[in-house]
Amino acid sequence: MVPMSWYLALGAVLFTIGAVSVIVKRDILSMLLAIELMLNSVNLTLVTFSSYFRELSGQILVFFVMVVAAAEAGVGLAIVVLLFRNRQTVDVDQASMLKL
Amino acid sequence: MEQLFFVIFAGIALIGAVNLLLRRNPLYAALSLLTTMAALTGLYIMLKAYFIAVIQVIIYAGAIVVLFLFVIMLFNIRAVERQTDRRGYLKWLALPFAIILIGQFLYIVRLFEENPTPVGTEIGFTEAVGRKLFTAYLLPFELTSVLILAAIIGAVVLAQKE
Amino acid sequence: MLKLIVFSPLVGAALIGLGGRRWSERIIGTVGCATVGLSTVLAFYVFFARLLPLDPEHRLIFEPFYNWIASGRLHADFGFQLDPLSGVYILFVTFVGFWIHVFGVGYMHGDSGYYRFFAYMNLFMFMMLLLVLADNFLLMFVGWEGVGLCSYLLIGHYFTRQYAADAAKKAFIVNRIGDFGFALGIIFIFATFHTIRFAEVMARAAHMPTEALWTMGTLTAICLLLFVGATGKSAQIPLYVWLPDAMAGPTPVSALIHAATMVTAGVYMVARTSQMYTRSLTALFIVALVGGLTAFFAATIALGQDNIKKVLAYSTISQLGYMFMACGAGAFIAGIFHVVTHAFFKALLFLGAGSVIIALHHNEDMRQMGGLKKYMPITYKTFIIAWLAIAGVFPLAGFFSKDEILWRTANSAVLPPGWGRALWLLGVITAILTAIYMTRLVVMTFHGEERFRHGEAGSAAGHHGGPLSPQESPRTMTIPLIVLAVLSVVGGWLGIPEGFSAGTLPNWIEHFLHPAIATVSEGQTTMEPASQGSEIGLALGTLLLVVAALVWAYRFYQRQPLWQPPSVLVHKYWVDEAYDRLFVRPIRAISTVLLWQVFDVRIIDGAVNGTAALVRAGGRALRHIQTGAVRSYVVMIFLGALIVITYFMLAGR
Amino acid sequence: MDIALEAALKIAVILFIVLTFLAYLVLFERKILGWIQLRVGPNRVGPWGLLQPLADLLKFIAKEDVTPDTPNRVLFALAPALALVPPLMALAVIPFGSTIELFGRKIALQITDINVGLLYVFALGSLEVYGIILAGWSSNSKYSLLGGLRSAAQMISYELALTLSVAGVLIQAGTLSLSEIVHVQSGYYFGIIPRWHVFWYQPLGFIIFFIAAVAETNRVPFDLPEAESELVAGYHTEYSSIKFAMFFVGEYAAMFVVSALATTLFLGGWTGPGAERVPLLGVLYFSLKTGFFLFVYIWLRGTLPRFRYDQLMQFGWKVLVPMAFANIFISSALALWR
Repeated sequence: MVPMSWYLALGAVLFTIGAVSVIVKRDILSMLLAIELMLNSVNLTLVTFSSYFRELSGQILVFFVMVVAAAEAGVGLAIVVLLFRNRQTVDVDQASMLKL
Repeated sequence: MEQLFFVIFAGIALIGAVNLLLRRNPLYAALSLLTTMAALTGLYIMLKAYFIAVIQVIIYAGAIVVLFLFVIMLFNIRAVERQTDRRGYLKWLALPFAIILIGQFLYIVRLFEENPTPVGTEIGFTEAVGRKLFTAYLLPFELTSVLILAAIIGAVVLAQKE
Repeated sequence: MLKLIVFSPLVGAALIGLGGRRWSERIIGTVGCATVGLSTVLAFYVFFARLLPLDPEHRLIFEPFYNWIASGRLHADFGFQLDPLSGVYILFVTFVGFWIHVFGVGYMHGDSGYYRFFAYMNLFMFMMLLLVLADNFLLMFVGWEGVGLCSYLLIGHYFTRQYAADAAKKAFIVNRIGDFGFALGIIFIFATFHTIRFAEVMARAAHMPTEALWTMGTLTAICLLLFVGATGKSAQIPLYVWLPDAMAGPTPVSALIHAATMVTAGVYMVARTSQMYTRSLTALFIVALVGGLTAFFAATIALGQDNIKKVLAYSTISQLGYMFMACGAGAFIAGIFHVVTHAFFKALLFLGAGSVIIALHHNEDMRQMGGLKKYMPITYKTFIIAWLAIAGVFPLAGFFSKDEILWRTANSAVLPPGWGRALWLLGVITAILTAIYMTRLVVMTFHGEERFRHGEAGSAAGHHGGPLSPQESPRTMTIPLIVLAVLSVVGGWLGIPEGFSAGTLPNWIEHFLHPAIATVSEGQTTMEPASQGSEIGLALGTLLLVVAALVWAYRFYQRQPLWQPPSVLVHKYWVDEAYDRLFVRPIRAISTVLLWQVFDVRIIDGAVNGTAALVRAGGRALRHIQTGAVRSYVVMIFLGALIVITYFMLAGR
Repeated sequence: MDIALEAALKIAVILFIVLTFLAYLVLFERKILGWIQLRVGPNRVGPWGLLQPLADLLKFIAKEDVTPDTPNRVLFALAPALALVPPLMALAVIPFGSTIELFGRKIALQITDINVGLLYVFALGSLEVYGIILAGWSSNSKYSLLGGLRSAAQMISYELALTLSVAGVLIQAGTLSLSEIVHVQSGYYFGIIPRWHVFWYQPLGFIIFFIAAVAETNRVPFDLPEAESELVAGYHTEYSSIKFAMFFVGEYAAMFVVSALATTLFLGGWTGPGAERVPLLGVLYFSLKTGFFLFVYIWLRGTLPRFRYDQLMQFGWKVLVPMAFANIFISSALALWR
């Protein structure tokens, strides 16, 4: 029998790694991937709670998270394509024209 | 037995995640993420969330990561050069942040140590998920379909050539 | 099965509406007629094969479709209900509707809005069937509003002409007033009975006590509110003003919507809720009074009109008045009977008028007609039948239904003493007036001097230039005329009063509708039931008067076809002008000064602009945080998340 | 442990039979293509060329395994395995026949009957693309890369139509378990017409499914990823020897799985007259139906020219996907109506 806290701890560690990656990475693709990792770790936590507390809502939320992730990936990649086409780079620091 | 499986899957997931963090080339980052996702699928099956497990493969592995790979390969995107980083100081902020975050999480996780409830049996079956999704969560479900539609249109408008 | 009856025209409407723009007239006409025809066939099948074999006292078929609204105690199904009342309605609605569609194929030939016309006509059939087959008030209200919408769209068919667009708006707005009453009535019903299903409401209403004259109980309030709706849709005083203007639409529309079907929806509704009306003597009296007055007033106005369709429009209002008078007298069945016969001969009159109008290239002015009988023999002959039918000549349809109404009114047990006789007298005078104005119409149109060749300035015929030679209409138009003419003859035989045949022939429609309609029960009656002999006597008397009026009017108008009645009739008692002064102008003034210049400009715009100014100032202050670098945003989000988590950790302890 | 042993045995038997079958499918294809082109086809190795598959196998093993100058050797080696494994794994849920009795125990002719069987197959199908896309990338050749990318785009596009076309069947059957979907289709209407989904309410779904399946397996007329004339064979240009064989077998295994799936979903699986009673008769029916689809595959290859790339995408997104949606609407309406 696997204790529930193991799953939760794994989710926490994965989330932290994802979060650190978002800060550290400079290319927008890797940042998006890291965000996906964070979402995945949240999914793991949700499924864990759902299973251990016998409450289906957690899995429904996972479903919604996946939908949002798919939408995010679609729009995000479209932006990447646009960025790359215009500036031949995926470095987010190069895309800072929207400031004051 | 079950704990062994957990350790194996968790190990793979962690290796994938760390690899994602360390790799500079986005292609390898994507493949690392794929590894983590595969391991998570195994964990979902252990948690008896079969529907989620299958959906995980179809949506994440089958669609999202493929899309990433596609973009990376199509534009032949390489790693960003090292020397142009004007905001290197941000990197050093990440470490204390991570330590604080992990500390907070582990503190919270400890709250759940005392009550290890058994895993539910038939909870993750497709029919149960579908029933709940189309009754209690019908409105959010319909709203996600609107969201997806908006995302599709947005993506097409953004990426199309003039 | 009921589903198919209702939805078949909708499918037609959808097909024509979506694809009709590119189709030929032949395809559009075929689709439009075929879908309505399918409804007709199915309606007859359901009526004769499903409804009639049932036990007479339990002729009731429910067909739920799906659960439409479930909100608290309010349950409204999208469900259909077929009982004798709705059965009679679907029969003549689909049948007359089908033949008018066929007529429309010829009438609308060459019109640029051909597909629009058929799409809306089919949509109208759908809504009308929904109205009569609905099993609850709310769904009926959907149909009620739906037919109103279609009426609006079709009156405005020639929307490029200002008067048609105005007429459409007028019909819509006047109907809104009535619908407001109807909607309030439904809310009252729900508040009183906690349900809006007909069957349950009527069952519960049947247990309520009768409310005496001039007492204002719940049922009286509901009935009066519903009747407000009926006055709007069925063009009764004071809301009748829209119907004459509605003649701006194509003539098949006038025939179908503004004569045969939609305008009788009010009568249907009153009959449908007869269980409530019979328990409110006040409401019954008001219904009868309004009906009788409307019948008389409209008949007088009809005397002074020169537009052929306007005459028919006022005639329709007048006949509708008859129906309401019958309902108010507690003779709902007689009212429904008149609805059916009226649908036949009034549709026939309108279609005949349409045939004439087409032959004269859309000239509707009777002063420029005359002598058409030798050019249009079929139209003329069928028109003569309709003329005699509406005048109430034995043995045509109008005779039986009209005399049933008059006799029942005279012997009404629910009207205050003496009022039954008074209304009867009004009805007889109206019958005489009807005979006179219809004779005037026939003579001015078909007899006498041929005035259409003058092509006077201002007439619609003017743009054709050369002299006119009217021709008989094509077969798609004459066949519906013939069919309806036959029905105008035999339609009345459904309800031959038992007094006529001394009980050998049953009054079929009376027996058939009886279970579905509440009758005035014992204990409410204040008068002895009249003898059957008196019915024959009254009928004969009326018939004599009517025939005399016909003969006199025929002679009179042969000599002076262009005789002008007093100008008060020509100007319709100046009712439109009075409404304009009393309601339209004050409302416009208040809207302009108070609502627009003060409320909208000062308060609403001020609030909006003030908010915008506030936000702009805030944005100016905050925009320095924005660096444009995504990664610094990430760090900020991260920081915020840490703070939030810490807060919850501390708060959760 | 008993169950595990039974499962292991079943896996071994089914893998053996299917792989042998696939080897002969290649021969079969060459023969039929030969006949279509008025040739004899392979006839040198063994009687009627029956030993040709064996010879091919030996050739594949004996050839030199060339690895090009690749950015990543691991991925290069991994790609063929990724192409082969998913279709073989998908065999696990396909019901090959009715339950038979052997050594006194009931054995279902299906490795495992999981209740998300159909989703499982689609999940594996969505992984199929990795083998090809990674092969294209790690070959370090523009032809391979283009082939891989074309393939990725094509498979994602047609996977949508494929999945949507099956939704109608799901609405009607009300289950995702493949064995139950087969059971739903047993029996007859009017005593003569089988209750297969292809006849009852899903003919459109069936047509969409089959077209999308052909595209999904990269076969003619949708074989753009491996177009010889433009791409020098596409994503497997740089592969040789046993790695190439794995791609090769993977493609045929995918064909087999898709045909088996079409049989199960639309043609009633192993059902047929007497299949419930006579042991292994169901397997025969299943093989015949699946064989029919495989024959159609080959027939198409011998008959049709290749699509142009823009035509392919147009057809997928503007014809198949809308039709699949229409099919879902129709199926839902029918389900509501009944």
